[in-house]
Amino acid sequence: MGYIESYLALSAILFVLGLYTVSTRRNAVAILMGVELILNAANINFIAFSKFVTHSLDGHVVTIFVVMLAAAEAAVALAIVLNMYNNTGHINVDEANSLKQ
Amino acid sequence: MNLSQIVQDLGFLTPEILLTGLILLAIIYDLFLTKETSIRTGYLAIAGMAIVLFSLFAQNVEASQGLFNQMVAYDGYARYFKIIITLATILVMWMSFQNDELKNRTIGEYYQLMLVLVFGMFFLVSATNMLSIYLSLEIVSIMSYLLAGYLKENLRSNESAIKYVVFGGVSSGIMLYGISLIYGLTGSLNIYEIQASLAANAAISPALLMLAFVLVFVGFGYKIAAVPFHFWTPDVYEGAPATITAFLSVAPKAAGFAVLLRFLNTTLTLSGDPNNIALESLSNLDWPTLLAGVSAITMTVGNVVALQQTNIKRMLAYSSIAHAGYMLMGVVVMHHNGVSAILYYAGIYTLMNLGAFFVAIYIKNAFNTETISDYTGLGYKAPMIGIAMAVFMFSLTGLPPTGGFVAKFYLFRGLVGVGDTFIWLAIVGLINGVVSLYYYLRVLYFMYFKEMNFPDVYHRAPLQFNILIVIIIIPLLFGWMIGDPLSTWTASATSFFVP
Amino acid sequence: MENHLLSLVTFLPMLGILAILFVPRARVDVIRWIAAGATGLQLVVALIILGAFDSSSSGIQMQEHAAWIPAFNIEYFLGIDGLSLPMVLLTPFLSFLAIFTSFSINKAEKSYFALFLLLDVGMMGVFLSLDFFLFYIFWEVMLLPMYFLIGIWGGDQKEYAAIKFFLYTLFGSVLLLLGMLALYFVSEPHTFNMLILAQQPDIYSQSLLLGMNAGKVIFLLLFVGFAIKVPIFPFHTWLPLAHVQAPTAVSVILAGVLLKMGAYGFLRISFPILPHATLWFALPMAILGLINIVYGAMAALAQKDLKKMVAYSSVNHMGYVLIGMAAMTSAGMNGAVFQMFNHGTITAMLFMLVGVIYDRAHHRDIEGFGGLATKVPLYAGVMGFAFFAGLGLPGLSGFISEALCFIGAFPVFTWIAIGATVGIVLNAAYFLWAYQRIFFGPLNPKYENLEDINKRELYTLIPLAMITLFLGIYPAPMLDLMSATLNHLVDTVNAAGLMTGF
Amino acid sequence: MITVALLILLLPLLSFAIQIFFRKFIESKNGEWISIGIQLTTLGLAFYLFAVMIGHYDPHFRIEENVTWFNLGNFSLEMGILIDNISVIMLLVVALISSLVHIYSTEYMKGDIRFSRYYGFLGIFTFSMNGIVLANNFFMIYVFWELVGLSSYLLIGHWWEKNSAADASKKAFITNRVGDIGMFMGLMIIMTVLGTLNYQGVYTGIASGEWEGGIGTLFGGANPHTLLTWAGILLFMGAVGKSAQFPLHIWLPDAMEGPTPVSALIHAATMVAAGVYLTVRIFPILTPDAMATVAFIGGVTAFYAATIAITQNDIKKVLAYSTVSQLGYMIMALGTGAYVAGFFHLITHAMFKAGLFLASGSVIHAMHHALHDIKDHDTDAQDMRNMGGLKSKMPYTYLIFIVASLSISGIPFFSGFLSKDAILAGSWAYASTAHEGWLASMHMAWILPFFGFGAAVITAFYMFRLIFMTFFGESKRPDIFEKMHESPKAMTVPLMILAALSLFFFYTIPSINPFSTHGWFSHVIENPGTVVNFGSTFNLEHFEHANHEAHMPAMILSLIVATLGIGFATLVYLLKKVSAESLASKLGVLYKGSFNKWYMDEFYINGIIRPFLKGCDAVALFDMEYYDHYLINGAGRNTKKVSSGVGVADDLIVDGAVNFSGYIFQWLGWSLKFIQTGRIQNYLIFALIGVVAVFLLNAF
Amino acid sequence: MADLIFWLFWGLTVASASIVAFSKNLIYAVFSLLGTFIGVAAMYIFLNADFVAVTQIVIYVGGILVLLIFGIMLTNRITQTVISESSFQKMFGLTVVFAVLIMVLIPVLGHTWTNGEPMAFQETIHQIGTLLFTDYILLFEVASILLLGALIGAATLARKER
Repeated sequence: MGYIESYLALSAILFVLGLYTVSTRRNAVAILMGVELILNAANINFIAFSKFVTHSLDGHVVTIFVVMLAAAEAAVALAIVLNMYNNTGHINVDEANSLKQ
Repeated sequence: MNLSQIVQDLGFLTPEILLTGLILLAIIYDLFLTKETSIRTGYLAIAGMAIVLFSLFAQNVEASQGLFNQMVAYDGYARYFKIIITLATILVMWMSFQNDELKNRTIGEYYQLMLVLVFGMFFLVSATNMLSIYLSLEIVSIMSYLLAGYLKENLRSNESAIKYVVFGGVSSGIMLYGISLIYGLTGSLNIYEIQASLAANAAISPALLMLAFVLVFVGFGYKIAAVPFHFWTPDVYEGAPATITAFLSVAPKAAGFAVLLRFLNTTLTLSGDPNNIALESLSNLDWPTLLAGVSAITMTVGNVVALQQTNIKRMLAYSSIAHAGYMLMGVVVMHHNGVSAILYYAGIYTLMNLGAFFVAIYIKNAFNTETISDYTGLGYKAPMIGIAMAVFMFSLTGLPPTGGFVAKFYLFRGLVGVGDTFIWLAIVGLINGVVSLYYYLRVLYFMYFKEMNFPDVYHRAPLQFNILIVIIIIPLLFGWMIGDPLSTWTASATSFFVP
Repeated sequence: MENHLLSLVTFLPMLGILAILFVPRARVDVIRWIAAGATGLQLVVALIILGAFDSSSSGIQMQEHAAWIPAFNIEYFLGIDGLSLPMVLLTPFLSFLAIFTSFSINKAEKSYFALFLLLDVGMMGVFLSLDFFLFYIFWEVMLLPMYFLIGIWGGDQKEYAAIKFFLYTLFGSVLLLLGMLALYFVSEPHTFNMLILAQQPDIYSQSLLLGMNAGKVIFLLLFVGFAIKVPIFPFHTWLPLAHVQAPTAVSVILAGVLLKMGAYGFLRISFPILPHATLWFALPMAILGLINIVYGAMAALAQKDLKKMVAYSSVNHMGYVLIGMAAMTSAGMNGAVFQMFNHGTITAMLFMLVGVIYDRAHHRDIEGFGGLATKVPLYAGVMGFAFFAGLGLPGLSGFISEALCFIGAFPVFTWIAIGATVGIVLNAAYFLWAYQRIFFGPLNPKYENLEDINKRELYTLIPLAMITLFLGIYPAPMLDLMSATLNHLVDTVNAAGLMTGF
Repeated sequence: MITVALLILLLPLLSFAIQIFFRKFIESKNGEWISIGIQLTTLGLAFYLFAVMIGHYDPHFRIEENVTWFNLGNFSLEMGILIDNISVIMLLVVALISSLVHIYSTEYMKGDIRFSRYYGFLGIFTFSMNGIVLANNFFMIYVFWELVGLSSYLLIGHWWEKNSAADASKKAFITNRVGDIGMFMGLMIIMTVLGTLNYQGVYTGIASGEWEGGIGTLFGGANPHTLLTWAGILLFMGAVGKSAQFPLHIWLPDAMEGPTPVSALIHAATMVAAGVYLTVRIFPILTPDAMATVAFIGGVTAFYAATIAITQNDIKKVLAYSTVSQLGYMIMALGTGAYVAGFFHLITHAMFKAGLFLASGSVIHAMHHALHDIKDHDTDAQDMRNMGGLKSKMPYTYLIFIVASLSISGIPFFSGFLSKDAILAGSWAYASTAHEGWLASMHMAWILPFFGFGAAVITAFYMFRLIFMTFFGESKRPDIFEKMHESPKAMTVPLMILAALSLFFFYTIPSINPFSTHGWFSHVIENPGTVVNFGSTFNLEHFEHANHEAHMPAMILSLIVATLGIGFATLVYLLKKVSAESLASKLGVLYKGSFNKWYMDEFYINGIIRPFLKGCDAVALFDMEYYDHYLINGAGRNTKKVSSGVGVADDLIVDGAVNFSGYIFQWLGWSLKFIQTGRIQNYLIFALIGVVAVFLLNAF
Repeated sequence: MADLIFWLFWGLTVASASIVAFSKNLIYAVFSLLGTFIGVAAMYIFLNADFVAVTQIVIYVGGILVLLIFGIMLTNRITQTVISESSFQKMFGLTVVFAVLIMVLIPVLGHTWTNGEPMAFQETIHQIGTLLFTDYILLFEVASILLLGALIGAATLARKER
């Protein structure tokens, strides 16, 4: 717990797991989960840097904003997903490919 | 940051405050309207935006300011983009009255969301803090998702929204990760302090710096639709309500360029003062070359794929990617000329791209087709539409005597002006111009050459639409001829706030 | 003396366009006569300019200056000298006649005449601008109407021809743009003003661009841009197509005026501004001129389509211009510009005449006629006149300019000039062979009822023929107008060569 | 004087204008007399000039007037009129023959559908010919040179419905242009070196040494003497074309497709002599090498054409080849230095050859009418094999034929004797004294007298062959014979005038000795010698001396050969002691070669023109089908294949444009299109790949 | 001891995040996300960020996660086995993502980040509150507009057309 690298490594792992989730999951909600992972990874970075590098609370404030934004984004995204479900009966993003050349 | 300071700074935010008031007013006013009368929110929004525009013009930007602990800047640069955005908004709102897709539904929220989107862009173009950049970028994105999916019973609109939200969410997440690295590297979120720290600390490994920069650039790149972050563009543009597509292809893109340019020229330069005529990039981060590559690939991909398109909206989507590539040419020169060229291009591009979209929307409404090959003979059936389309196509190609030419000319002038380094990019750009000619002309080919028959009765577009088109065409065609006010204006609009 | 004659002569057709826009489509007659009136007035103004022109001065006259885009030192700058004057006379003259030729256009007349007048503005502007930026704008402006004129009113392959013309020329102008910007940035102070640019030839020959001599690089960039318009082999393949597919009047303008713009560009921009590079490129240019002459003539000889033959004859004739101007002698230079003018009138006649027969027979296959001279003697006579003018018969203007080009080139590019004399024979061969196949021999029974040339057509041809004849007998009036300017140009270029020991 | 000259020059042009622009009016009102009147006026004026000239009786009589044509500052061209003995005599000849032809044509061309045009073209011809004669510089002569080419073109093609006439006119013009190229090159050399083209200016320029100084870097600083040789030969090329010298003689026999009066005027008496006239004008600047070339070409032509004339059956063709041969004589004379003789022969030949042609025209006219009467449209009215015994039917014509033939054969008391004899003497003298020029250095100078005398034999032979076949013996076509009758007065009177002018004393006055060459002519025309005073030069005194020596032997020899020729013709064609057919079969290849004009036309057509046209086709094909199609329109795309599938218009635009922007772009776009799968997660992965790639490229 | 607890939470976070990423069953994934959020909150506590940790629990677990679960419930019939949906382009994704991991880890871990002693624990709520209402007041207010807009938008999309 005394080393920043442990946090950074964790955040990096969460980051790529999030990326993996968004790029392989079919289900729209699952993809949103991946996005949350990415945001969490970034947040860990901010807090870790606050403690180890900058010694200021700016990182904390950023994290709070991000959490709030994540909530807003999740709400909007879910509204869109539900809308899609109403129209198609599924929320599999990879099947939403009528728009292509 | 005490109360008196807050109150004083608020004085510089008149347009934003007016806009906030307008948003609230629109929400409240809409409560009293029915489905049939909800269009009045739109009138209110346009009227309000006109007032905002007026207040923007009334701003005195002689002395630039950093507001709220340098969260946002108050300067001529930001004001220029705010004006462009406001104008684009007014035009798009006006066109929205004509868009059949939006008929017979509750429309109040459409305008409310657009106003919030504008609000986000206002902050985006003036943001000078990584957090405010991220926050305003998110406002713009979230409102864009909502507007793209506004036709909720329309599958294509849904699809477009969901793709947008996924791509946008991930991109901004990646950007946030990049911002966190920069925060760690420099200990600050303020772009001026970041610059000072980076410039002072040349020991940072280029790889780490590049990583942070690339991750941040994902967010910007997605906003301006630069390759390889452009994939969402055609799909979203095709599915979204046409007026929103037009809006998205113009205003957020301009805002994206505004913030990108401010970020690059402030944070990643040695001097940190973008008001300098010529800048130098950080010694351990060669971002101009990177962006030059992105620019070349972006315009080439945009043009080459546009060659293949049969749907007008998709074609314009790819063309807008290509135009992002052109505008990036102005970024890489790191010179006053490049900046003013981008400003100029943003202005002209707004006009010509909106014009092209509006004509396409009108044709969709009146003739129910978005396929280019169905435009056969339209030039004769509806002469006004045909001429307008011809002007926009020529302008997008960059041919004199349209504004598109002058805009492009300034870009190339900037590029050639800094010596030999980016001549290759200029040549790529010029060749791309020739390639693009083909698909733009294809539209005219179908409208005029394919078949020639005069109808007994012309198709006449409604007066309101004609006025709108003329308002766009006149400055596009003649604006630059008489003293070129835009160039004078852009030259003066390159005053950045620096602490 | 600040008057606005030049602006007037440039933008007069614009008034015509405005007037036409307010005339209902059905009133075709009114539209036609407005167009004729606009170009006619333009011609009158051009003649007034001719009257006010001082031919003894080699400088720019009747200058019109106005700051335009001060941020980039771009000016609205018009002026005229002995180089542009012949073109300024030629343009409204051919436009005026071409309007009458266009009376046979029978679809979308309103747009046709409006576009035609726009084309006129563009051409005039090119010949009068002295600011490179302005020049470029006009250069491009004329592209757009041309694209539509070919694409809408052209022949069977009109779309192909139109887009090919457009892409070809755009490719050229893109390089032109690059060259222009390079000039702008190399010059000190940065300017597009051609006169100021021309005052600093040493800067270009001494600075580097892309690791090469800036002057040569810029010259090459401009060269391709102009060469496509001339057209110089190997950039010529748009020409046969565009000329053949375009409606008659447009072919007249294409061959009569547009082709001159390339050569004019060389003389107005490349030569005075980049004299060192010009001397360096003179030999290649002369060689290309020779290729143009021989290649164009050979291709013309093989054509089955009359209009195509005339089109290739333009390739051939512009070769003389090239040789003449590359030689950088007084005779050659004057001959080249004179040839530009003469080719304008002669080739206009040729295209009009081809149009006449096409209107009646609905084909242009040379072999498909035969013996027409018996049936349409007047037409045969006028055609004969034009053909002989084209093959450079003494007494007609083309001869003098060709001879001057040769005489001018001979001391400098002796062997090239000798090689090019083959063109004299080949010219005669393709024109006379075609003439024989069309007009001589037994009458093709298909054309028992062919109508002879009508009055309108004849009256558009007569002025051209008169000028051809007059200048063939007494070329001095035209040569006097331009010799001062052109001699000065020759001296300037050669002086630059002397200083660097060329 | 100058005014008179200008009038002579311009009046025929007026005639042209009247005939062309007032055609309708004229054709209904005997308008040809306007032209004839004008022509007679010029004849009068020419006589006036002649009188003035004779009044001066000065070999150096000379009036010149110059105006600047145009001036470019440091380059100018002038136009001017030069009146000297040569031009005055030429003017008179032209005016005289032109007048006679004008009159003759009133009958010959009666009822022609393009009657007034015919007179108009005669007018423009006379104008151009006068221009050549009056020009005082090489540029101007070149201008009118081409203009006579034009009028020749127009007149040969007078009956353009006949393909052969149309072909012949084109051939004449183009062949002439080939010669003109050379002339133009010579002109350019002189202009470049001396800066002037005025005859006198050129002569003095060369004489004063300006020539050596003016060469500068031309041809890398050429040797002045060589360059002058080339300049001379190149200028002479013009004469080769116009005077139908070997190898450009091929057009003249074909030119007989034109109306016969035209053949008489243009293709016998005047225009073809313009080449000789030009050689006269360039005579002073010819170096010995150039003179040898001129002489050799003339000699070859004289002999070569004569050999062809033997076997021709078309009456006009015989005369045409005879003309070529006689022109060769003149050229040879000038080349050998026999300046006066050459020019003299020009004049005498003009008279008797015009007489011969017009007389043959009279025969043809009669034949034509006779054939017309019996409604025979297939028989060739010009074929001598259809004639015979005509002397009883056409006595005047016959008489004139005899006179002119004697003259051309070089029989004493006739003009031809005087001039031809002088030429032969000149060639003899040249051969015996020549030390300069390549003929001499190759010891080939004697070939010239051989050609000369050889051609003389043959000339006498074929002329009398012609007479015997036409006027003697039995008629081969009695049906026509019955209908034949003498031509009207308008035709016979000019004939008689010309016949009279073939007598010697018109030229020897004041002397009336038929063997003397010392008349007014040889007084006013004198050999100018050379102005070349560097390198090896032509020695006038030396030549005159040898000429004097050779005079007697040459005269005797020429008499002998003429008699031989006539005698042999009598044997074969009049007395039929020797069968012409068996002679032909015995000679075999030679006969066939001669009959087929030594296959010159075939050589040109198959050896040069056809391959060249193939080359042109190849160029055109290359230009559009290969160069444009593949290189310009883009890489390897088969237009035809596509156009059969897709609609033509769409194909063309897609094809054209995309071909241009290139197959590559198309392919690129097509493949990039597949990246746009419509699946957002594909996009994300691609974007990530992009990020990694960008990072890798830039960070390391 | 603290280290052990730290690494336990560290492991929990990674493991649950892996389940989110790799699990075939969507319900498992959602509930593992809970573990991840809690693990991250624990990390915040280790990093002396008490307020943020609480926020994380309240908003993420109480808000966002519930929202996500609702999302899944609403869009799938419980009986439906499709919930255990599969993913696609796994190998492709894995390869690329692994490359990204390397790309991030090597420079980030290669850098010397520490800047003196780590900040000692202090109570942060007060300071954060001050910051939010002074330096960050503008963004705070702007965020409120964002929330307002998101609210309107989400409601518009979700509700039935009136």
